Amino acid sequence: MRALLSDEQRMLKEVAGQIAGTSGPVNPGDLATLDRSAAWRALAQAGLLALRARDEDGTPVGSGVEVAMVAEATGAGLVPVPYLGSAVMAMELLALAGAEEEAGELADGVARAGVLLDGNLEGLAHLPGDGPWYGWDIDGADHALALLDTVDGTRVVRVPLGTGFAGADGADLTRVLARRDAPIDPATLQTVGDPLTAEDLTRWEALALAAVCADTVGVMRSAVTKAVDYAKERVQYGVPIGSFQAVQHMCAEAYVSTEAAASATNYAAWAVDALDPEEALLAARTAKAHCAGVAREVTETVMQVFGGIGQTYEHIAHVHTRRALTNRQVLGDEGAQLLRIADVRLTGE
Amino acid sequence: MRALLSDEQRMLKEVAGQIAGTSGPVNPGDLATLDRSAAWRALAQAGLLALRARDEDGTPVGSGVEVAMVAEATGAGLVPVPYLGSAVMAMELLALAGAEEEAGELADGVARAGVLLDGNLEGLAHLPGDGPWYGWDIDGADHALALLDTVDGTRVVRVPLGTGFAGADGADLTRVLARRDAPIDPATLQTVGDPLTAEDLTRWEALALAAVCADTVGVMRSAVTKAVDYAKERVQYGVPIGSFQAVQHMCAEAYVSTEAAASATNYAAWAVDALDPEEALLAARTAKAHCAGVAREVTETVMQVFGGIGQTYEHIAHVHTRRALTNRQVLGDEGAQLLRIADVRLTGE
Amino acid sequence: MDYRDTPEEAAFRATLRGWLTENIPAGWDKVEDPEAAARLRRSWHRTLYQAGYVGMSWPVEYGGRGLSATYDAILNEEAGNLNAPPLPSVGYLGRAIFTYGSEEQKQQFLPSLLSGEVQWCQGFSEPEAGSDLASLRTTAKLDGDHYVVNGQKMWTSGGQYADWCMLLARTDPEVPKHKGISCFLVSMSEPGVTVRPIVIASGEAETCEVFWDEVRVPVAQRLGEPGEGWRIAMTTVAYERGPADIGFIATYRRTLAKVERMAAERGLLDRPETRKQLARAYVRGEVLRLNCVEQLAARVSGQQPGPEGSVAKLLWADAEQSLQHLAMDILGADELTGVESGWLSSYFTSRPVSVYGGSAQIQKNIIARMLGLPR
Amino acid sequence: MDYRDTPEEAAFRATLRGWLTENIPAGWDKVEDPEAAARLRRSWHRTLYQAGYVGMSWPVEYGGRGLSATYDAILNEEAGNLNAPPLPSVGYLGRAIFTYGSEEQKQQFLPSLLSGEVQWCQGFSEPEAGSDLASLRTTAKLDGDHYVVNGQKMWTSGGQYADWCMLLARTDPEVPKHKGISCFLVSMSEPGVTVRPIVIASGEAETCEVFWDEVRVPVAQRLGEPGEGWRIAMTTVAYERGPADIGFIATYRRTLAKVERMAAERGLLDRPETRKQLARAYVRGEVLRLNCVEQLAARVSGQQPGPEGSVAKLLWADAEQSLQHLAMDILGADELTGVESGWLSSYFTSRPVSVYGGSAQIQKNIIARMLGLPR
Repeated sequence: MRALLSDEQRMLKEVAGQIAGTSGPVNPGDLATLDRSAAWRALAQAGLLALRARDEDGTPVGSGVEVAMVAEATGAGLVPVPYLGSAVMAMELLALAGAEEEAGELADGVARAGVLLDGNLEGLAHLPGDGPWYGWDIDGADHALALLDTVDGTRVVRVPLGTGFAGADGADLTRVLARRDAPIDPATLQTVGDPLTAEDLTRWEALALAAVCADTVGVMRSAVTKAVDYAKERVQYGVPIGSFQAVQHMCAEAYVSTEAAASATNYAAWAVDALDPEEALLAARTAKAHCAGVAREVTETVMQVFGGIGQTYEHIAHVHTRRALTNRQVLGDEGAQLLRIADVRLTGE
Repeated sequence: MRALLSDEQRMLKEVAGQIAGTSGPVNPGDLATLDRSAAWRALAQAGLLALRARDEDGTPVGSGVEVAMVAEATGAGLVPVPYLGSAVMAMELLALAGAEEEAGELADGVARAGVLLDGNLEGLAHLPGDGPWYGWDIDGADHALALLDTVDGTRVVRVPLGTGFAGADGADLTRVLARRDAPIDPATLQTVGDPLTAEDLTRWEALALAAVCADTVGVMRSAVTKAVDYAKERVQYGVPIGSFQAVQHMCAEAYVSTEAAASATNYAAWAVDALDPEEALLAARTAKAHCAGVAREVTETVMQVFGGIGQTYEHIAHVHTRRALTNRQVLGDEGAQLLRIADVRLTGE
Repeated sequence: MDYRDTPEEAAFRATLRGWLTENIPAGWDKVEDPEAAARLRRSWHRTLYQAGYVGMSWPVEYGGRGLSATYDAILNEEAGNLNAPPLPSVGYLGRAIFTYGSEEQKQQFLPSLLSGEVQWCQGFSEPEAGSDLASLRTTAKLDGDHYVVNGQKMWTSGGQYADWCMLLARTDPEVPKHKGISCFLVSMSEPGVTVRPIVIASGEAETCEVFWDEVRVPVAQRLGEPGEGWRIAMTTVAYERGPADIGFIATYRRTLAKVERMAAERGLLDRPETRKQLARAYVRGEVLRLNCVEQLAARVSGQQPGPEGSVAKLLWADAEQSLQHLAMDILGADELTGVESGWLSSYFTSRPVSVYGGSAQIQKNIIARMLGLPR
Repeated sequence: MDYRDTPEEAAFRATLRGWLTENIPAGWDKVEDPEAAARLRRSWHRTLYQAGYVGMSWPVEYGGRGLSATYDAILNEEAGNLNAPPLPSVGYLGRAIFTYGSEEQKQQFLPSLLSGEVQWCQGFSEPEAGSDLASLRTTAKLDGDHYVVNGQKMWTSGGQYADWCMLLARTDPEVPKHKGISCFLVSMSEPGVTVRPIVIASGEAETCEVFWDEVRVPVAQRLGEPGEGWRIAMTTVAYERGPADIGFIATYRRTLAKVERMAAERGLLDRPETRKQLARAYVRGEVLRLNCVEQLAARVSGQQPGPEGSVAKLLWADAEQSLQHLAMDILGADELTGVESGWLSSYFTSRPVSVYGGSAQIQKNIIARMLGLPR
């Protein structure tokens, strides 16, 4: 029992932190000018987009732990690139489907894919069915992956984003979102790789949830750090506001919620590849329930510590809040996770 | 629009406060030695048990506002006499049923009655039906009042407490509670007065809820006052603990919750006699939902401010908590009230 | 104790309601252009003034009607119920001017303030002086019969549409910080005044920064004595509007009704949890309303506004923010995908409620003082 | 990173589980008489000791097995899972003695501490020195080769059943308060020691007051140097047991299972709200467990216990108190009428979790220091 990163993992974390730390916005205005391609290339060159590629014996190159470290780093940096959408969620779908060639393109960063989510952003789109659908985290992608029920079983399909989708004015300023209301004709969809088993889908969901949690932990950790730094510097009544016990306790509570989220997420990330799929999914839902439960509160506390300035558009605080609020919803909020956890725990007793 | 006490009401409040202030326990140990009959006689002599008696034209001698003032005072004093059970709830049942003689005995304080509540303490027992039942706030009473469905309609009945009831070890150390599991034979029950209308029952519930709320406000207000006083005196780290912002804010939050409860309760108490029964009941449920929602939190905060000493049996803090927790449940907790409020507000839209 | 209108109040309410129904400008809340919206607010002020609905509780000698604050509360309630444009806020400024102003100042400023001919803003906060207002750095240096003002103000609501500003500036840097501040009445069209809108997190321009660069203000436009600025500011803040005074409660009810409708449209009304959440939101609104009603009664009976106002401010922030949380939980993704974009904006607008007018922390400090807890 | 047992750990766990199944005294949790319960705890300590399960992480030279803290954690977890009696707590006392004690003291006290022959209590807090421990007033005055102790200690858990006490007393009133405190090892059977149980709000005697009246303590029983008492106390407190070290997590799981059963018996499992509440309680327990597991890993890898422990303590208090609130909400009146009386008692017992070992406020202060926020 050693819930500690190995030396290799620590190195990877450092690399991811370095890239992410210089690739995100310092102020919201930077989002208009940032070189997103450079950030993507840097992630690709460091091999961070290839973590879920499979080696010869079918083992992922990097485990859920490595994925979570990179996701936490890109979350902390508010990096506006589709690491979750393309390198984790789409990549894992392709890898599970055995679509080596397509997976390889994503791993190299030469192609990108998003994922198609249902109208409440709660799950991967399962076609055919009624919309609306959202292409989520699709920056630079010309298609999003979804599932299609076929006579052969559940298949991964490419849904072209070029037609029938309209850009959506999403809350999250760091991810690209598009909406489709019109029905999708299954005949127009291109299937990729082999059908997925129920176990594949469970494993995929565990990984996707763990990655969203890790991104959220990053968003919260860096937000709390910024608030704490501000509280040390900002002087009111002749003293730094961080010397007021009320501000100290606000920061401490946000810190506790965030560190607890990190503990649950680390385990969920480890569980993805180490435990049975059902156990891994329970760990992931547990982490997501906690992360979703605290994400709004923590980022609101951060805005509150920043006082008036933290309520302005020019300040970075709301970019954290917006990403945290969206992460909260993606793949199911606290209530959705709790109901599924209850199904596991309370049924069969 | 004048949400202010009249001069007469202020005088009554003062009288009630004086009696209650000297009739309750300073320490839990006092509960074994207090002269409860003296307190009861003092309330009777001041006319405070007769507020819900009716004058010649059928109007209550005192409105819900006067009842709430006395209930708040006895709650604040943790006075261990059945003001709510006998002088409010039982009294009002008798008055509504037109049982003048029986009501007169309660008003004079020469007799006492409790009320029979259902097994979850959520409502007045409606017989016949399955138990268990609780005789609640029955100190000195040989019977409790309940409702019985008869061919003439809903009647008030006396349920003798002498047989079939066992003393219950209730959380609230200031009220007497007895439980009955055995069925009650309707033939053994003595009906009192005339049948009650649906409107009577609604009005009764509004009054009973407002009185429980007022008692709770009293329990909370005096608890917060004691905690604030302690915070001014208790020195740690060379300063009074009340100079720590964390303690200040705990006290402030408890104060805000309590004052808000008082505002809602004052209106509910006024509404009992001034508005239509349905409106009065909505006001009462609103007050109870808030009071029940904050009672536990406020009294817990008070115990927390008292630190270690506030966790001991010898200290008065838990007597507040126990009465507040029980009030929270009696006639329905927050959840129960909210569901009924939702029925009123969301149905018919 | 009576929560009902007196016959006079009821008559006033009935007349008012009829008048509002006739006079609320149709479609005012669909106006998106900020300039047009500002013109509309100005014209709404004049319309109200002509009907006698502005400054009702001001003394008659200053153009008011000498009515009790109850009438202002009724106005706010009915205007909120009938979804009128926001009511002009003249009370706190007027009070400062008729309490501290010279006879000339009263003559010059009060009538046009009341009538809405002249629109005002308030230059108090600064980037480095938010909750700690007394540490403000904007200076006003005496130069003959003028003061020369330099500095930067922040959170100056309505600064971009105001004609005049009630400004706090430091006139004496040598004395303790509360004692060196004076108050000025300054035209916003003076050379050297630059206004820049502040866009808040929702993406909307809600307030302004104002830069003061060598702005010359005649000595006659100082309000009160030199160094009296802090006292004037505190009087003003004490009369700053609580939730009742801005029709918040009526607005809250309307918003709650919208949330209830959204829950119904989404088929959530058969979920006991949602029913409870909606009922709890109703209870929060009622509790706030009833607390405000009691405070109003106390004020009408002659009590000065005191720290009890902090209770209402905390209940207000809690009610507003909880309602926005509830809306977000009911809307789910629709609030985050732009499908129901107004709600995300309302959510962000609800956040500073616990910062404006003294943060929630400061309100709790005030209550702690009132409870006699030591500093 | 691996959350699974190593092969050695797995083997240890399997052996332990078998041993516990054999050795847990049947019906121990039905024993109501406090004296009998104390005898049972003492005999349980000896049983564990004989099997080598006490002081496993102590250095071998002091009678331990030199194992990593992981083994203590496994012991706590399994003991909790199998509902064993509480494990004896010797770690913090032992650490103080083998860090600060003389060779004679180590020889005299460590073996009987480990074996459970001698039961200890801790005389730190006082009525006027709770969270502010350094202001303690109990004095120890040097009189020849003895110290004479006078004062009153409070919250001395197990005081009524202890043989010896690790006592803090002021030996020098002239120096700053942290520097004038010394630590003593004192027999509870000395003349002048009086123990009075403290009944907590639940109605149960959980802890004690101890009165010290002219108690004579040989100088040789002072632990460490004069004035070193504060340092010793802080070492002890740093090793004070967190939620993981007392099998809390396993106990929490058992309690949650009971609450789930009660909800099922009451037919509440078809209510989505109840299902969510129960799942949330599960999540709270898991989050706490996983936080503790990470801390354990950090400790095993050589890090000293630090302020991160405050995170677990806050999560602990929150989990425990929320679970008791949930039980109360599910039980409704049954908790308040004595029908399910154990739960009201558990509720009151859960309250001081946020007071013991430094209140929630103090834990937050510690975290604020760790974050570098200024005093």
